[in-house]
Amino acid sequence: MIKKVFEKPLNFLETIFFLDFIKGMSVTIKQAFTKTITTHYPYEKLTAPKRFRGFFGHKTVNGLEPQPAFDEWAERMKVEPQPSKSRCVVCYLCKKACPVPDLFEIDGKKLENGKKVVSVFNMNLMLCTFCGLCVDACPVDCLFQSDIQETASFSRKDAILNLEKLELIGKVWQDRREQEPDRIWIDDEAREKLWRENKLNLRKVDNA
Amino acid sequence: MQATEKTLNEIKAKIPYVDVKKEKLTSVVYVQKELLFNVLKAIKEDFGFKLFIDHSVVDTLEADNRFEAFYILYNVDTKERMLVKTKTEHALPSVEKLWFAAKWAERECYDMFGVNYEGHEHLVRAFMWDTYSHYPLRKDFPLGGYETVELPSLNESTFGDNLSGTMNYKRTHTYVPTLKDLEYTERNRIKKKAQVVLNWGPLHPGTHGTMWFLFDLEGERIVQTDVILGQLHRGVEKLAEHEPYQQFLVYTDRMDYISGLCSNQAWTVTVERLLGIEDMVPLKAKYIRTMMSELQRINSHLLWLGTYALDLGALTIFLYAFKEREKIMDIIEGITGARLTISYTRIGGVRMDLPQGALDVIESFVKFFPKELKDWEKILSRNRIWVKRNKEVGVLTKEDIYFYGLTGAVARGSGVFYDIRKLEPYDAYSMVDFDVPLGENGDCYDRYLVRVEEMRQSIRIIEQCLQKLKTMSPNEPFMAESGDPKKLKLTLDGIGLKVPAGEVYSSGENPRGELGFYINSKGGLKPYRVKIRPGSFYNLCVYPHLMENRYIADAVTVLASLDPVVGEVDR
Amino acid sequence: MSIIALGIIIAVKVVVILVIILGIGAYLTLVERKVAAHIQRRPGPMVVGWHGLLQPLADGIKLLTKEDILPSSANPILYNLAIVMALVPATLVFAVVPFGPEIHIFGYDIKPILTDVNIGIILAFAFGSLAVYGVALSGWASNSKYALIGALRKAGIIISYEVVITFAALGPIMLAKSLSTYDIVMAQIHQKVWYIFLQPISFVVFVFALLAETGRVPFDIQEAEAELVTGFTVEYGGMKFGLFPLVEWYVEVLSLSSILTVLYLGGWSPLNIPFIGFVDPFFFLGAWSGFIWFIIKVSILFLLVLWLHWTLPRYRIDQITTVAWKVMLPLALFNILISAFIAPLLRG
Amino acid sequence: MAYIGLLSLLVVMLGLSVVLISLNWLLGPKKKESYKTYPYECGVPLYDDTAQTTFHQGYYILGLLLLLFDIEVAYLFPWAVVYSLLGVFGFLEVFLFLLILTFGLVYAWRKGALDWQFDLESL
Repeated sequence: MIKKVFEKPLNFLETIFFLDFIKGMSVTIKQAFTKTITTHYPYEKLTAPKRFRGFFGHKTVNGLEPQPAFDEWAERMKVEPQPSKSRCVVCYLCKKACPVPDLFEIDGKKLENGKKVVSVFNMNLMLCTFCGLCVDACPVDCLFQSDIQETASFSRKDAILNLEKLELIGKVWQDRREQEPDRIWIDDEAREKLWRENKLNLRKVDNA
Repeated sequence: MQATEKTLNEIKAKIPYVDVKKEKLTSVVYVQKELLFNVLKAIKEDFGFKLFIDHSVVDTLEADNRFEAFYILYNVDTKERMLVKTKTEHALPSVEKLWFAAKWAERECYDMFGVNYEGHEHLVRAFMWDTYSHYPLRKDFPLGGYETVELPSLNESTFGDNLSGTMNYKRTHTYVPTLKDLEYTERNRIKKKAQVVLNWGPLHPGTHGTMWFLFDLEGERIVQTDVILGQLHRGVEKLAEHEPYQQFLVYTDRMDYISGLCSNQAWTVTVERLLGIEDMVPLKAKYIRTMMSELQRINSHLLWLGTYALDLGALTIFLYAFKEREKIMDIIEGITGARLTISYTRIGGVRMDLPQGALDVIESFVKFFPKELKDWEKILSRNRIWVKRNKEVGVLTKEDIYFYGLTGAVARGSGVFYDIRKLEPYDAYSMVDFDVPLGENGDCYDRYLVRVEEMRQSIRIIEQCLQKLKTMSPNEPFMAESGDPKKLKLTLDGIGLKVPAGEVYSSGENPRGELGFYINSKGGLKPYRVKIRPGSFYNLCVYPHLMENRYIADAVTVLASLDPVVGEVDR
Repeated sequence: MSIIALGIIIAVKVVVILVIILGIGAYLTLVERKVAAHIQRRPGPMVVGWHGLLQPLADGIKLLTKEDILPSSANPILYNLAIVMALVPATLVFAVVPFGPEIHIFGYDIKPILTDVNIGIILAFAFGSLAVYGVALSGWASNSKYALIGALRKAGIIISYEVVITFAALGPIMLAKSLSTYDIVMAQIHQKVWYIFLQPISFVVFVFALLAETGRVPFDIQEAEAELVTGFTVEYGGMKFGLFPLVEWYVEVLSLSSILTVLYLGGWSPLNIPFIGFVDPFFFLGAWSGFIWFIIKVSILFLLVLWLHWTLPRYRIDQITTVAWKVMLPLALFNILISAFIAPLLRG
Repeated sequence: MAYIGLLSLLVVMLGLSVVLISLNWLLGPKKKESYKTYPYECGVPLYDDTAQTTFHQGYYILGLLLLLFDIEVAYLFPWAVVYSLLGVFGFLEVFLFLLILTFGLVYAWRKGALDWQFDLESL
């Protein structure tokens, strides 16, 4: 249960002929002649895994909503779902689950036929911690985190996602990665460089 | 586990004027303020509670004795933990003579609550600058602080203040320290005795974080040294009082940002113990949590090894360690979605199940990593320069460990068997077997060997978790379902999770020492007081003692072997 | 030999030395970054020019166009003098280095050595010890605690290893019976043996002294960035900050390793196998093969220094000086004793 | 006559270094900022502003040792050149010379002057 740690000191022969230096240098020379592993960032990019917690987005109404929950919530919140628009039912659950609630600014608009629709949904991502609690709280699977990570910009205004931006990210995401299997990551050849020495063949996972 | 009935009665018998109580989760000794010093001295010497864990104060806002101070002690031989409590209006006797760690804890309590300690050698503020006039952690101090200073708005210079809704930042701001304040703090912190005082300060590549050391130098020998902390102080404990239990999880991985998952696990286990639902957590969640936090431990030890070798000159080891660390980051990013600020565990389980292919990737990593570790050991472990730079440098005896409240690999380096995963097993640590490495003479070399051995033991744990997880079917539950949602609402987002009244102290074995949470809850959604027991803060307080009349070149080695992380030191 | 011809020859030799310092010196930074990168499994500079070939030029231009900051409490004259005191002695060492055998072009036979004087080795070590001024001045003049500590450390090392290097060099001089570098190489060619085989101890001592004098890794104290944040060059900016490592790491390593090849590896003599004599695969080049052999030896030494630099950790300052005085110096003295016995046995 | 080359190299190098420094001064931007010339002290106000105070006298003794052994080597160089002509007499003569000086080294060693920053009691 307890393991004593000990390393035997250098004997006389090793100190004379610098054996410890030579052993160390043999390791570095072996590494010197193996392939490099770094990805040259602007030219080669790693594709983030599907579960990556990046910028937020709103999934649009396209018939793939979690059925029992969506109608029930739309009904309870008296919200009228518009096709290819955000699924948001203005239930404020995401704002309640957030550690920093005042980054959300949510408002609904009354339509003529008495139903409601989401009009304002601002998220000030300068305050956000990207923890994903709001994504768990959303009952209709509308708010989600896409894999957009290059979010640097020149003005604080770009860090504020309004409804149009959220829907745009949602549409792009639904076409691009909605149908992907929930795999640990997509191994493009940039990631392959790092994992080559591990002799990892992730291919066979596809057909599993 | 906490002190048994028998020891409490023994204490009651020996010291009559004390009253003793064994609650559900903690065993407490109540004492009057005047007799505190003698009682603590007796408990330390006669009953063997030598190891100092933590000390802080709860602001109860009662009319007369407003502050309720508590001391957490641990008996290494009988493996028992105990709380000693006392009440006071504004002053307490300083127990700095019994434990040096109390000196820094008392500085923090003075800084945060204004509790005065008689007999304290040099009572200054721990985190704030000396000319700061308020006491932030008191209940009557507003969460946002007193916005008194007019600062240029954080809003856009082009858009001015007309951003829509919440996006406008207020123009007024709390007071920010000026250079004069820092100069006063600096002069007040150390009295110059030798030739020159060197600022080994916040912006220095050797300190790996914003720690500000003041070395009093005689040529290159350090005569005396002191530390100014607080550059990265974000008031996490104040935030904890205004956050529901699940939402506070997000702040835990920002404290020790290098081992985020272990901190998340420590917090969730503490709350689960307070709720008493530890056995409701499904087996799969326990194994996933253990495996992920062991991966995070290797990740953190790799960063330690890289920066340690970098400080001592072996630059290639830094990049080799980061090559392996990048692989672990890929695994963690694939499973949890984030690389550094991982809020993956939930109270009652984990957020998502393992994705496809995760077990294969971890298996390939676990097979390849020991070979790489053996290569690096060839470069470092028996290298005469490495041995000469680390042997007999920063020696810590067993008594030092208890006196300075050191935990983690620093304690195990001196041969003290103190590993929370073995003493108070949580999650699946009781179901996996692994060894705890112990050093002999407690110098930097032993701490290096202990941490490298810990990486190998983590590999063993991950292998066992892998075998077990392979046998579990994909649709096993990874999150606990509460019996009746009315009484206990266990959901992924954690809205409406009510916790019964009571207090608990439980801790997790972080790579940098014991990360402990003392929660004092009065029932309801939010905790009343959360004290975080950081491993790095107390490991750092031994640094001035180790630095007496040594050279600056050793300053780097000793600091890197204590491996403090500023986020956890300043909280 | 008219004055003009003499002038031209000297001018050509000075230009060759300038090319070595600025041209090859700068491109050695690229070699170092490439070798270091590949040891650490990363490609090194690839963006500027094909595989980073224009990187040294880019560095030079960047350093030249950086702002020239003078710290407030520094004394300006010493501050700028330090650079001159560091750069000039390091290059003067090249004056005594024989690059190759005597060659005949345009009817004149020229010795490829700038100053062929009979006390070449003493000149080399004299210029070597002048480097202390550059270091000490820069530390004291920039009036910052880090610079002062770094400078005094480096001065301490240079002083300790100055003594060791001169004692170690005594061995080969006793065998070669002359102080002029050209004659030492000629002696090794006559005696058909490199002095490395006769003086292994002083070769090892000389190599360690070379590493210490130029601040390469096991003795990399002056810019132990973790402790002293680039040591005595902390207050320098722009080209001045660029010159110090150029002088320290590249020009001095080249000059000391060329002294080392002259003393131990037989200047421009081809490969020597102890008992058989010389084997020269480049015999078809005639006199020019000497230059090629000299370049091969110096570059192998430089790559060895790089290889050491990127593998080993660094000693502590007090360990370095104690090793110098308590291990290297006695070894060098003992070596003088041995070579005192070997010298008479050697003929010629 | 051979020193002309050395002198010319010296002059050229002096010119080169002066040119490099002034080129840098000419080409570099010159923006005045209050704290730009503040000496580097990890970004915090200086405790004592000048570093040019007294420093440890271990460095001075190191200089003395250098002087001692450099002069010793200065004598040995000419001896090394003509050693083979002197024969046994030369060997014995220098052997005595070296012996006396190694006593000096041993004395300094025992007294601890060789350690980097010896503490005062040992003197």
